[in-house]
Amino acid sequence: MHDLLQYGAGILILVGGLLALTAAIGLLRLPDLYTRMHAASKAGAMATGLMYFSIAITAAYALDGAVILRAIIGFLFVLLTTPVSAHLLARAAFISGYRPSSATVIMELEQKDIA
Amino acid sequence: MRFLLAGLVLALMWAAVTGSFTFGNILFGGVIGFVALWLMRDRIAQPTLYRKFARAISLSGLFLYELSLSALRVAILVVRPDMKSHLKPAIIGYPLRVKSDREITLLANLITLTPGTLSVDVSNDRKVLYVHALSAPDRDKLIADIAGGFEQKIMEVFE
Amino acid sequence: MIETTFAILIGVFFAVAVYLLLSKSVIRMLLGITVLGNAVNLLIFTAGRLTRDVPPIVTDEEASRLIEPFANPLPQALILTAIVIGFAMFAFLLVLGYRAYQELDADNTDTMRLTEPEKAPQPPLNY
Amino acid sequence: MSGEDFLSLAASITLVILSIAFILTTFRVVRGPELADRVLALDMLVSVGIGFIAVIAIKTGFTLYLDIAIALSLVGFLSTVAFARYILTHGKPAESLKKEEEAADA
Amino acid sequence: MQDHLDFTIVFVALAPFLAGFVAPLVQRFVGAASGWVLAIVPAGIFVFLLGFIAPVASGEVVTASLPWIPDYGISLSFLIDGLSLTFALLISGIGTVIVVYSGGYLKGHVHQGRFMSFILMFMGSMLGAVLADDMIVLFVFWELTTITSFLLIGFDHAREAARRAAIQALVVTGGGGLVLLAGLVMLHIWSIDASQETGTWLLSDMRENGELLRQSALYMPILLMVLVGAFTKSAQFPFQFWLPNAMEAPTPVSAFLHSATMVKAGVYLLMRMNPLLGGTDIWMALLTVFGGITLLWGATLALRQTDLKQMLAQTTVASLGLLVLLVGQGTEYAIAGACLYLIAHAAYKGGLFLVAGLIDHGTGTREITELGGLMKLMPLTFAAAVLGGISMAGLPLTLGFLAKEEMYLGFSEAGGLLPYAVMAVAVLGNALMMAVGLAIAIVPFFGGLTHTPHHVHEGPVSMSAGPLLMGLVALAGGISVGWLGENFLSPIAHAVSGHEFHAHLKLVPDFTALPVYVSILTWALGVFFFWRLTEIRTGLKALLDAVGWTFDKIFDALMWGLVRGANALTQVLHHGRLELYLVIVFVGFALAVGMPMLVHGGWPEIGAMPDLTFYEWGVIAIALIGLGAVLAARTRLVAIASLGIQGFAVALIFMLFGAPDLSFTQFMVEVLSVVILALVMTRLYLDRRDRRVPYEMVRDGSLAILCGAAISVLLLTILQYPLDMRLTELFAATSVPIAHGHNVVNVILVDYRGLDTFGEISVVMTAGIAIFALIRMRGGGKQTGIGARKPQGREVNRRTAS
Amino acid sequence: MAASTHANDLTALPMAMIDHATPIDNWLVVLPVILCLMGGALLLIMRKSRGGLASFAILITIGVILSDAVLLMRTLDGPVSMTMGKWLPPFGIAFTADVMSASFALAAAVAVLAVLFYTQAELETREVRHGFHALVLLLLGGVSGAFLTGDIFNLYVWFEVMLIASFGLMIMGGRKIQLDAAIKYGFLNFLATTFFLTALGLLYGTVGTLNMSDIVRAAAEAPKVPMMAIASLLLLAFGMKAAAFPVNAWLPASYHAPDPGVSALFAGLLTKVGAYALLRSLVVLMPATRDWLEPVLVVIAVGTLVLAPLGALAQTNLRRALGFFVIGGIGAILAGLAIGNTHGLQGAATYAFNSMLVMTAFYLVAGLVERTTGEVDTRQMGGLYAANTPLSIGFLILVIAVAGLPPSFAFWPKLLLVQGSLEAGTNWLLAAILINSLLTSIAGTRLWAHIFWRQGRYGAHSEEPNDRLRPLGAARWGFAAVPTGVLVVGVLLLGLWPDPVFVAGRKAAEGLLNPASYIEATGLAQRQDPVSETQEAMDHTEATQ
Repeated sequence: MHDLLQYGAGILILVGGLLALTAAIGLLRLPDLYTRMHAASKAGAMATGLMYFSIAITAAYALDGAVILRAIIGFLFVLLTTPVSAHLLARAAFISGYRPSSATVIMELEQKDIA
Repeated sequence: MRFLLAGLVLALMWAAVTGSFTFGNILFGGVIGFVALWLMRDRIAQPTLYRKFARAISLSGLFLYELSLSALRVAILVVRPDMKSHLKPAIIGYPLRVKSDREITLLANLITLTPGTLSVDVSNDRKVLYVHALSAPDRDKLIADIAGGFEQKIMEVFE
Repeated sequence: MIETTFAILIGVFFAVAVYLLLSKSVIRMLLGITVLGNAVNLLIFTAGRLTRDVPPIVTDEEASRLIEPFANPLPQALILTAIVIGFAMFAFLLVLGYRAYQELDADNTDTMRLTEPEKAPQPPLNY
Repeated sequence: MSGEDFLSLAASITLVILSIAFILTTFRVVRGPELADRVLALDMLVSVGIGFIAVIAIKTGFTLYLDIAIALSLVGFLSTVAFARYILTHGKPAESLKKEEEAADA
Repeated sequence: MQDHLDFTIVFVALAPFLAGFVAPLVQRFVGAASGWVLAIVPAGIFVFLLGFIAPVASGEVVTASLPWIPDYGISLSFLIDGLSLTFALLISGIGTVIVVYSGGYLKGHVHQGRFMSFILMFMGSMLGAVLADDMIVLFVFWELTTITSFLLIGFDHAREAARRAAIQALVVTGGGGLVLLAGLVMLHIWSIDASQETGTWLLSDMRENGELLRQSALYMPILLMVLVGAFTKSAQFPFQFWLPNAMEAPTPVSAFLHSATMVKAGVYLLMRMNPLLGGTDIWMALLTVFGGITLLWGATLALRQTDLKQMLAQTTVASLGLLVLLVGQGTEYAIAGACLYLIAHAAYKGGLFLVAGLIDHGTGTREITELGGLMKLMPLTFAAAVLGGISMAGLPLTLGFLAKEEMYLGFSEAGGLLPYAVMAVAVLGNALMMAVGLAIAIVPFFGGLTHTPHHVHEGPVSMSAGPLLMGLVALAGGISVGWLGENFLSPIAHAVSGHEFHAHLKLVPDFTALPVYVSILTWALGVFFFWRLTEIRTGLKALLDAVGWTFDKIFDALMWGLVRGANALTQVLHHGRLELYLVIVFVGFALAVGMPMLVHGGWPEIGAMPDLTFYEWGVIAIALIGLGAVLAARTRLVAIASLGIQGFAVALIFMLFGAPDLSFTQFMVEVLSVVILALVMTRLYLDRRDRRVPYEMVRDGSLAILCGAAISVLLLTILQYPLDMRLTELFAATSVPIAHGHNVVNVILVDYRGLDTFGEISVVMTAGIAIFALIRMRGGGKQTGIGARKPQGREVNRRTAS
Repeated sequence: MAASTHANDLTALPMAMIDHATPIDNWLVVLPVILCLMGGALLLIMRKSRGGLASFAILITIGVILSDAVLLMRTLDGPVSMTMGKWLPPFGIAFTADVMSASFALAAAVAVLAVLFYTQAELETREVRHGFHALVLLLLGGVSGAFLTGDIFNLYVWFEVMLIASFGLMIMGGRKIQLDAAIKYGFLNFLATTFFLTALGLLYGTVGTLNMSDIVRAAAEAPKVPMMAIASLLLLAFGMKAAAFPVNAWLPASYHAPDPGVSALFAGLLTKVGAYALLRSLVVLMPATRDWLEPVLVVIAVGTLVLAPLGALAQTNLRRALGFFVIGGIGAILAGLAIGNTHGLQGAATYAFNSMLVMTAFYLVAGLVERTTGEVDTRQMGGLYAANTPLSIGFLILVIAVAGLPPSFAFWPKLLLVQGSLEAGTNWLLAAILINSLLTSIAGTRLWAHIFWRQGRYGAHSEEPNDRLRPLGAARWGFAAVPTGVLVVGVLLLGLWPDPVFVAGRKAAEGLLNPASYIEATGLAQRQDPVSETQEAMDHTEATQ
């Protein structure tokens, strides 16, 4: 049982690490702020979430309630805060005049709509 | 009875958070929990609470699933050598059905975490949510996805 | 020895800090102050010798004491104090730089010459 | 291979991966080009940092690290919000100041 | 009884100071009569001291001592022997006259009270200096005379000349005093070495060991230092220039300073030191040469002057030279001559100065060429002038004559060629001085009455009584030779030479001996010079104009050079460019850290490749990237963001090496720093380019590398030694059982080293106030920092800025 | 279960812990610091009424003075040490006071008291509301802490308390010139404390301990070359704080910028802490590095002594000129340090004590002069001699005091320095000390001549009376003159009756040269190897259970 949990935790952190890596790659490769934000807020948040989760798993064997609870709280916290910050940042960037890259195919929002 | 149960759960959570399962600590958590419950007794006395709770769980489940999916898609997208050709970013005006600020916020946040979408802003009249999509070949399909998925669930939770 | 690498790294930190501090620009100097603070903290940390991974936290309830190996806690306590103090100082200097920029219209220390005017008058040559 | 060994190995590998991610993100911080890009990258940097801490927590078994990670999440979030607010209120400088700087250069 | 005496004598030295404190009050209450009232103090002292004449004449040395600084071996020790008693009597006697005189001279002056205060304090300082036995007490009073004379000379402060003279006097005598201090302390150190004990500060304790001192290696430096002190004070060449300038002071001050006090202090010191330092060839050579030059210099320049006070001042220089020369001879008669001359000079010179003051007061001018025919209108003044003049000329029946006889006897007794040569110098000097004396006593009073600024009138009694009295003393001293010889000359010469001395003064000179004829020669020369006075004066004026520079001008040039040089130097050292200040600081840093190893070796050994894991390398790489980016950053935001990166890397390092608390704090601080920096600083303009020119970049870069390398190497060296882990061991062992904390770092912070945390909290709290004040206090308010007159304040600020 | 066994351990650890209650009078050692910091915090909380704040601050300062005075009395019989908390040094932080630290703390508190009275006249309401008095008390707290602590890292903390409080005071008023001054002051001083921290890190890495008494023991066995570098670094850091040549640029750049009261406070307190730290660290802690540092010290001391009065000579801004006098005083202290024998150190300690009082008084007098003339430039002043007798007397006494001439108290330390340098044969220092006195008296008397003697302002009409003078008048300014006068008279009286200070100075110097009693006070001498003894005691306890 213990081994199993450890394998699980190991796989989870590996996946999380890889997700973080891809998020970083995305951050580098994607053309503009909004697209990069997809990478950071989704893959990034997921990566962090997985890390917390694997801590919860490693603690599960010892039945360390405090740690599990805290890990879950951390996980929830990341899920709650990442979209908020991403949304705020996107909004701020747009209002301050940050144009999406020329690759954008549909463009329904104009500055005047929200000014 | 429900009141007692909730109090007990709160006491155990307190113990877990503080990391000490001694009797004194649990008792202390219980006292705090009961005080808190007593202070907000009006709000939890509603019969719909449990139904709402169940729906919230359901929403969370959907959300987690979508999140994993979206993370995976982004990951796959960015590691493709031919990323540029698969990338079709768009900003789409999504007509809102939910009304309250609370709901809009929640929806906007959830949209941000779902595959390929990211909420940018709400129009001044609170009728349109502008969404940025990573890859949106088809505008209407995207709108339909959102309307049928998260917005529906949120409306259920908040009725 | 792990410390060797860190000694060199600390040297780099110091060098960068010195270079920034000499830059005549208040903002760059502030960056230099921060880097220097980090350099000194790392220096104390390294001077107290390095131990991988093991924080000085007692986990073994039976022994009720730290069991080798463990990281040296004393430098950590010192650095903790130093970090907080350094941050307070940094915050003050930052606001000071900002106010100076507002009032003196410059970020260039070469042009801030109110206290020591460029051509200090010579005292009169009489008694 | 026992679970313990695997976990330890996975942790080490993850640390390596995270280091690479960290460096890549760093590039974005440095490259910009806009303030918003950097803020985003810094936010990501915090995320990777949290990952780092979490992995070390698993590796060493000290749960104290968990608290650090949570606190860091909080701080990272707050800083991003603060930056966003800043961009919102002082958004213009991001581009116009750059032009000023270029003008000053010329 | 002795206790009682101790207190009394110490009180004598201090009483003038007390009187000085109350003088302004007295002046306010009694007005013009203050001179008479305040004169009670010096007169009382004079009378008190008269009582010592008999015991001192009988060979007794009265000492008095009160503890002052027992821990340092310094006591308020005073000694009354022939020398100090004579000086003290002169000082207090003339002081009485001067105080009375000042009451009239400065009547109605707005600062008369202040003046009285200064002059009394000055008198006290002189009294203290001559009575002191303890070297440090002597020095304290010595410097007090410098300070009080500074105030007296600059009394007429509205005129620049007075200010200049005061500063000049202070610089010369004060500077000499400092050298003297070193000499005195060295003397004390010698006494430690000599006695193998705690040593002594008392001159009377050392007198017996003069021989030992003269053989010691310390003799030479001590001698030179003491001589510098004495020469500056007594206006010996080349320091003579300050004295004539000191004439800027009101006349009573000049009279006092130049007759019995201040300038005589140097002579006093030489006489006092004679038993200790005197008698060697070097002593004799130095004193003779400098004294002789000073004598001729002063006497010659005196002829060139037309201002009565200037003439007198220059002759004072000459007299001082003569005194120094005589002391330097060391023979019994020379010393006796010096002693007599000292008394004579004090009496007549004081009187003549007061006469000059009277003439000034009565006519409004002191130019000898503008004066004439005053005899009828100012009879008392004339009488006083004649009395002083004949004493100065050294005519028989006066003290001056006796002194001259004695000194010539001193030269002729010595035998050999050299003393005769010295005697020739003395004769010439005396003759020149005689000419001046005659000029002052005769020219203003005979001939036709000239037109003067004031309507000519005799001064009040308070003013004319003094000079008359002093002239009479000079005469009476010359007549009562027996009493004088027994009661003054013998004890004073005893004190100066250190052995018994029997006076042999006679009213009628011994016509069988050489001195009388030398005196006659002197008179003849003097009359000749007086006869040709105008020609000599014109000739000298032409000569001096041809030379073009004076010591005065040199002094000024030195002062301005000093000010200009100081200004230039300060511009170089305190240029106001922060980055250059920092360059110096970092050069210091590199030297401090690097030099010990460069000089003493001890380079660290760099072992094998360090066994870092890959991710540790990664973290280090991140730190380096961050640092590089901070350096390369061309915009503020990049710089700030890069700063965040290196901070994160540091936090990660802390985490990897077992310091979670640190790591956490570092993360927090780093994020906060970056956020605040970005929020506050994005408004600031960060120049794209570094403002440094390439040369500066190279300089700063190499300095930075040096600093970094030095600290690396030093750290490596330190890391080669094992670290004493006692403290850590104890923390590890006791944290849980006694301090009840599992996180040892926290336990250290709050328990073992709780006080640090206390201070740290204070810092944060204070920083809060400071930042708040910084942000909230903008402009407005007072601008000068002096709390008032705002509009002009701004002006001041701008001035400082431009 | 755990608790019971641990209770036994408490009694088994006499070697590392205090086994008896700290005597009440030992609390005196920390009392000044505690009073100041608590007072500062309280002042922050109640920043409403103006008079109330000042009175409270004054009350606290009087309390500090009293406790310092009693402490000084106690230390005359030997150093006093006390440990905060239950851990004996070197594990806990000890406050250890000897004669030098106690007398310095006393002088600092007296200077602060004078300034508090003086600033009553000068302060604006907004300065009071922005925490002026709290900052002053915190500054005093930092200074007292620095003087009294016996732990070198703790010393660093107090340095920082002092520094940040001085930052706050420096910008109090918010004038442009203050901001400029604060930039220079801030960066250079913060660098100095950072260097101190660097040296501390290296020192810990070498000797493994932080308690000063313990360092004395450990430093004797420590490797020589690193200790030299550490000592050099400490010299640099403290030299910067003390404004020693050539790293003293911050002082003339900043001291004339803030209000005169604040300048006075800085002049009295700040540099002396640096000087104290130099004396403590280089003489007591690392005597072995003396050979290495001595030539450097001589050069620094000579440079400081000679260049400082030249700087004063070159200034037209009164308080800036005074800044150079402060530096000159530091030169004297450094000379004593470089001389290094009993008389030299006695002179250095006594001079520092003297300089605290004299320089505070001098800046206060300068403030009154500025207030009376309405100018800061000496060329625009003039005519004060006729107009204001007390001010003239005060200024003159202080000129004499900075020049080190009798009868001012400053003469005595100069005398000691002269004797010390003659005994040690350091002729360069002797010459520099004398030249310093001469140049300082030139600069001082020139200031005096220009400000006081000259009738009018510099220029064509300098012989005409200055019509811009305003009498100190207004009651509050008259009141401000009182503490200044008291300070001046105090300096003079000390000069006339210096024996007590000589005794204190001698004990300070002996304590510096022979720290045995200092070490004994902390109890370290008796406990050779506290760790193993503690360990044995614990093992013993466990074995018996």
